[in-house]
Amino acid sequence: MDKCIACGLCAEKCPKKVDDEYDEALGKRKAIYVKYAQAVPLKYSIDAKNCIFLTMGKCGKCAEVCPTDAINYEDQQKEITLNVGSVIISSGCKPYDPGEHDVYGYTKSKNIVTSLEFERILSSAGPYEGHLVRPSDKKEPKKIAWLQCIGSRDNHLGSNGYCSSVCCTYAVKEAMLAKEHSHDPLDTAIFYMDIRTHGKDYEHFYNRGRDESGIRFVKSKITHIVPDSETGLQLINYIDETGIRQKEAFDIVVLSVGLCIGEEAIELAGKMDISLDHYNFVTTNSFEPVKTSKPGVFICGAFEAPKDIPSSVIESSAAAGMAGINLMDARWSLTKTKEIPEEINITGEAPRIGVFVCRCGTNIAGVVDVPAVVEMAKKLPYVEFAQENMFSCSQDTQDAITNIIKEKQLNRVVIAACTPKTHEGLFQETLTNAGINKYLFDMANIRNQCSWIHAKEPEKATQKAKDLVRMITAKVALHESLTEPTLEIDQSGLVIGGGVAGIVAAKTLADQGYHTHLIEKEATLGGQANNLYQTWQGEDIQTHLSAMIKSVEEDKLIDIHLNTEITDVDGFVGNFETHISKNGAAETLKHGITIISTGASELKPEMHLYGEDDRVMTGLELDQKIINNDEELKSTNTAVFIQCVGSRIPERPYCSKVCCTQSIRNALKLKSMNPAMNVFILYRDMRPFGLREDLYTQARTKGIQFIKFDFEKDLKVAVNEGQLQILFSDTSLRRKMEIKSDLIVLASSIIPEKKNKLTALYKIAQNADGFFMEAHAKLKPVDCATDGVFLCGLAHAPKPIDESISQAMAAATRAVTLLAKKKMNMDGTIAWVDQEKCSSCGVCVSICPFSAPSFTTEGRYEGKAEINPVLCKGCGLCVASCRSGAIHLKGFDTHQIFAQIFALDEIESGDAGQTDDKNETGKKDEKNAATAAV
Amino acid sequence: MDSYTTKIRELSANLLKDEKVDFIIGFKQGTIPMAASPHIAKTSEQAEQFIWDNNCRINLANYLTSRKEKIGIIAKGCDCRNIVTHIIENKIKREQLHIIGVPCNGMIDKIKVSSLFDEEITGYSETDEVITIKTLSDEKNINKTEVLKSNCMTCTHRNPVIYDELVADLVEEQQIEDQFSDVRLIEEMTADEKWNHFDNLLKNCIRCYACRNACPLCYCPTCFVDESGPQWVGKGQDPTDIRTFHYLRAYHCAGRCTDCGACVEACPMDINVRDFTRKLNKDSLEIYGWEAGLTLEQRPPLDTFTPDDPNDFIK
Amino acid sequence: MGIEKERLHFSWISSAEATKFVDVVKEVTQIVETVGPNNKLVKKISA
Amino acid sequence: MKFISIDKKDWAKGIEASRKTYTLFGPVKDKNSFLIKKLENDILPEMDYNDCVMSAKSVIFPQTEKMLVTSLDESQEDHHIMKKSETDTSPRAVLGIRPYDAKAMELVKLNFDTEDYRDPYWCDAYEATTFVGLGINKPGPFDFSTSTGSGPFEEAGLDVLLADFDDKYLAKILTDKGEAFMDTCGFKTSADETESGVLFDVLKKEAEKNIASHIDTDKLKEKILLELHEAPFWDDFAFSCINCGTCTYVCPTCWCFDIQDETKHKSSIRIRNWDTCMSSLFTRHATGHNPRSTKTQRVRQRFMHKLKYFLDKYDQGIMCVGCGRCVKSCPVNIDIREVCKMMNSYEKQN
Repeated sequence: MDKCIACGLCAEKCPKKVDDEYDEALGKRKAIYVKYAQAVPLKYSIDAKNCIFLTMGKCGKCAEVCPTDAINYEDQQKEITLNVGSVIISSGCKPYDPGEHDVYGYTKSKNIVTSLEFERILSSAGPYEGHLVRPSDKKEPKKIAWLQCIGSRDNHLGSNGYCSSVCCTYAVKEAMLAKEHSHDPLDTAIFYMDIRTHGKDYEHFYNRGRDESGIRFVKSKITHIVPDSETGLQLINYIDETGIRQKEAFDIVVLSVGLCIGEEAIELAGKMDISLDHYNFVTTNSFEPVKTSKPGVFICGAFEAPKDIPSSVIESSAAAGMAGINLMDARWSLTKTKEIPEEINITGEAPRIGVFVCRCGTNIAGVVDVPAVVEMAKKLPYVEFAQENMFSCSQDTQDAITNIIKEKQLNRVVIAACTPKTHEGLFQETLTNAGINKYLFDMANIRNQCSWIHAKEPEKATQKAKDLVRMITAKVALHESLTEPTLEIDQSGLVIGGGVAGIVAAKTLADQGYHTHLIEKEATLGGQANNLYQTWQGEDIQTHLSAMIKSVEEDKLIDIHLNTEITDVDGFVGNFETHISKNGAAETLKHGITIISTGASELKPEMHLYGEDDRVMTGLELDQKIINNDEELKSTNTAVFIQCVGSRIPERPYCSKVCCTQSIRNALKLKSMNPAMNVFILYRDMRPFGLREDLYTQARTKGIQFIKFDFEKDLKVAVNEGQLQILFSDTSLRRKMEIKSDLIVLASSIIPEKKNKLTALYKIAQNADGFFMEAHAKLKPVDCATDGVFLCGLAHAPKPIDESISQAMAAATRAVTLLAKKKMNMDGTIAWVDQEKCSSCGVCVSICPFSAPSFTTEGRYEGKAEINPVLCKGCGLCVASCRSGAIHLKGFDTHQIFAQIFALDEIESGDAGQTDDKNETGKKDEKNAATAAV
Repeated sequence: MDSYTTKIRELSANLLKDEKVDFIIGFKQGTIPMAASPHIAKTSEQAEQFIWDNNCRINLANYLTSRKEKIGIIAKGCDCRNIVTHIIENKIKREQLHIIGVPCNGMIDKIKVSSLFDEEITGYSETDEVITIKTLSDEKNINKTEVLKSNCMTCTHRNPVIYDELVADLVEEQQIEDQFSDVRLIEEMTADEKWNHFDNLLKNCIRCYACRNACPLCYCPTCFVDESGPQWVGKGQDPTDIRTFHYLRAYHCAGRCTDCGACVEACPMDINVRDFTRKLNKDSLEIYGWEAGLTLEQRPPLDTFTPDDPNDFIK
Repeated sequence: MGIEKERLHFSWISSAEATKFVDVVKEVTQIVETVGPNNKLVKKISA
Repeated sequence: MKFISIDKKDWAKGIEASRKTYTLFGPVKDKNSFLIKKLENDILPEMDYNDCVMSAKSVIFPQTEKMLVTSLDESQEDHHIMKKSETDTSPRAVLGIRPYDAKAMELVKLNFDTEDYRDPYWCDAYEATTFVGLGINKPGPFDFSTSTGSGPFEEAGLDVLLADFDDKYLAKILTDKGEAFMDTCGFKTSADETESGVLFDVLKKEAEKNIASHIDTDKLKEKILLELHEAPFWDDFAFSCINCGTCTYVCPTCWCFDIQDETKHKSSIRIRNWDTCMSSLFTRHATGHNPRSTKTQRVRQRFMHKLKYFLDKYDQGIMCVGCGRCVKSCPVNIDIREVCKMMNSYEKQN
């Protein structure tokens, strides 16, 4: 495997074609292959079952063509033993296979595909190169249908009773993408039971899909599908919301398949001796959401329960953190410090540039004439060396480049290859290894920008590649060695908000050995959890909460500040100074990181007679009554829960996520108190997502009445002769209904604090709903855009207690990754002020989003601007806005950019010999000096 | 205007006597007709040279840049607006200043006046509303309002916006119906017409940079036209370079220009440099509701970013 | 300043909006092509 | 001395005739003022003008002048070799030039044409030019030329001096060049020498009498340079100066220039532009050091150069011809007459 350079020759010559499982068998691959283009490590492997040599004993074509002798037919599976202190299982799930018990005609028509197959159809790297066509005849479809809950919320043979949680949102996404991919207007319809877009911002997405993209949503029951092989259409037979049979034909039917647990995972759980539930998901409790039944073994991702990417990423951080607590004493004990050669001082040296042009196998060289680019590069000014590489990023090439740099005494390097986004760091390390500053380097992206997008115009692609290389070489010649500012990280944390999330975050930090401040504005810890009765799994919240509070109170590493407000914040990642007012007294806390867990509250509705009639209450108020064992509840004859009070409305267009489950759980509780009680739940879509579906099923069997009311028509609560009555329209009966009730519970929405002052203090953003924004919804779900600030709990989005807890653990863990470094290197490409030119106008100070510029307070340049290198993100706003031209961005200075532009302007001529161009550069200097008096 | 002069001398002498300021900046009588020269008085005797008349056109805020002393300044409406801008842009501190505000009735345009005569002007005198001009062979009375500087004609901030003392009661501000009719004329031109308009406007420019140097906003230690690394603009008389200078200078003044007219006043070649800045002033007012130098509380709109900045121009 | 307004275009395009980027570039190029080459503010140096 | 009488009715015809041989320059009205410009076909000089913002110096010494050209195109044999730019040295004539402007040219010549060095650009242009001056009958209020060694009918530097007698010009032919120009124009009517001499004299005396503005320069020569240099009044003069350099651009005797290279694609040119000692860039060294970094230093330099250094070095009087342009153009009314007065009367206080 070390020898393989992924040149692709083996696959090119391999005579055996096999269905490509990565393309869901829609396309073909060879018997020697990489699973997908972005595979890490990028190495070819032999599919033993299909290899002609391994099955028949002859062929060996791949070994013949392999230039590095990397083919080893004798390779065998090996057993490796590792001694570890913790184990994290993240083995995930697999998609439901609709072919096994084929009720939807999946195996009968090519045009009935699973949602994963449809993803491949849409992908530009997929079997149809991103052209949206029907698999049967490659014609562009006019109509596509999605069928939801395939294999989920279904107790039939082979299906699963739970909700897979992710399919509604992905179906909306696929429908939107399909519309964008389609040349002609495309009709899309999603056939569903309930639309469950309960994740953060998912409801907005659903609204956009429906209102802006025009996706049709059809609440229905599918009876059967009839494919027509002649037309390629499939006729969907279904019963609509009102119980009427309908038929509609579609070009493609996408089965929104659910998530399920594979045999291998079950086997693994058996070996690990961890307990699974009746669906084979790993059993966890709500207060320790990543802990399995076996100590030291942690779980994250969809093997714990069906979940989306953000939740999985959050859980993975949480699991890593929990595993880390056990291993705290061993921190840094297995790390090896890399030996870095001393940096060569290149000051005063003329540029000696090395240009390495990558073929990327056939990825670049298949389109771009790489040798021609190399030839052109050789003639550029200051270029001492230029060559092509098969794969510039492979380890052996890295080593080779290191040697060339040393041998040729290169002091600048250009790599013309792929995107710096993924590979810049790697190549910079190569420079470091060769003993030169890593900023003496730049990349030309001749893959994405040339061979990919101009795949059909090789000449133009080559010309553009030459232009890019010439430009970047002109720029690199002007690069300078940069130093990275180092920042000491204060080894303590601040957690703002003492609710469940805050408590868990503080405890996690302390358990990892860090001194932590926990701030709460109220007089007691616990937040909203003080009002909650039970989790959906039936665990008693008050018991757990008091244990948690006690654990932080007793923790010597945690300082709890009650009745405390934040007045001001100075500093930045690693060195925050937060000024607080504690019972009115001022105090300043120093800390390296900040976790924001300020929570949210329950909406006090101004409708449905709330506040006017005692019999109308919110969900939390009912919880409180249950906690208090209120006797009156038992004597209630009829109770009605009204869902989505204040949520999913134009003013507050998000879903509050927890209320459906909470209402079902409390309905069941009421029913258990008084089995004769009539309990109704009036809803828009029931959203007991994931395994919570069981609770929903249970509630229905217990006789709780679920009625979908028409949201577009009014729902009214009134008092008639002392009796509460609810008037609404039933969507399936299409009638006006009236329920007389003794108790009305409003599933009121979760509301964040809009215009939270922490937004300005820590420079973090709130979304339109008032929830704090994470740096990236999927990749960085607990980080804020501001370094060193993390998020968890309801302040981030509505979520149940188990998710709050895992997010709190994740936030603390992400914070620990920073704290554990003790110091950090900041990027060297930052702004600096030429104070001779600074006019002190202050535009930079006012425009910087990170407060990096300020005025020098003493010395020769008093009053001139200076930039704190640690705060600067190198965004360039100050550079662009400085009228005096006093601010420069290291690595992107004006003359560097100009050099690039002028290089673009130069029309390539083979005779642009280097010596003469050097003269030209020399003359420019002369020109600058020519401003002499006469 | 004599009463203004008397009052200015009196206030200045007192300030200097009481050592409230290190010196005072004002105007003294020029050596030629229709000229007033910026004057610095360090003693109460020197303060006796202060005058005020219809020729105090130069913007005195220009003399405050990066001063460290405690300064008294005689300032009309536009000067005060530039003092505000100076304070915002850290060119001077409010505490350093004692502002003697002059409610202004507009200044006269010396070129407008001289264009009324075939001969050179040899004498000038004024009363409140009328100016008297002498040439070698002629003498004429002219109504002041007929020869006002064009920026004074559309000025709506004649009174000082910031001051410590006033030399007279505030004057009534002009009600201008159409402040930007000149700009609109240019806006209505086709691209080629505009090009020709500016071509014609700049044909005599000698790049002395008097417009820049007279402008209180142009205080950069190194102006972009003087920069040699990189050299943004060629230094010769190439029309492209001349245009580049004027356009860039105007953009540097966007949202900051008070239309004081110092640039036009300083231009030896009679170029209406305001044609460049006026359009940006109009846009600032129409897009951001902003006129420069009226408040110490806020930076000019183009210096900052707020999420509710208008962005209709972005498609 | 006499530069044709067709030569200037502002758009918000997020780094995720590749399709929009392509559309905008196409549209702008098309418009600029109709206006033809810009000779204004182009300095000429002849030896 | 030869005099020629020109009937104004024949003026236009004569000028037209000269175009065959000469490129013509002269005063042209532009908006509210007059400028010396190249007279395109059919354009006649506006002889009846009372002021002219810019002097005629740009006819000989353009604000931007191409000196050397270079090709960077390596397919050319002579690439990267700097060559003198082709310059136009065909005959030209400046019509209606102020006598003091021509006098100024003579002063400037001291700089461009010395025993050691000869500036070919300036000298070739100067030699190709015929200066046809027009005596100033009614000097303006800013004119103080009589006290600078010049005057409204000064002849130095001119080839022809015209005097305006309402319906005719009387031309005093001062050089062969001047005579040749008159010939080309077809102005051949000789006037009586003695009579014309008297007429000239009367006009000249009348004009000189009308000059109201004077400066005294008598003591400048004897002043000790360093004492003047250290005089306290410089700060006061410099206070209001905004360093625009207008005075140097309008001045007929300011000759400083700056050399620049400009490159685009495969062409490179070396040009020189007027420069001004009022700019701090003027003396800034490549190191960043600037010997004249303050405004006072620069203002002092300009006046000391004009009124003291030049006087001491060449003994040809001061480097000012009294045109008064700088007085009129200065945006802040810094008046060279005042400065001269201070310098001439300065006594060091002990």
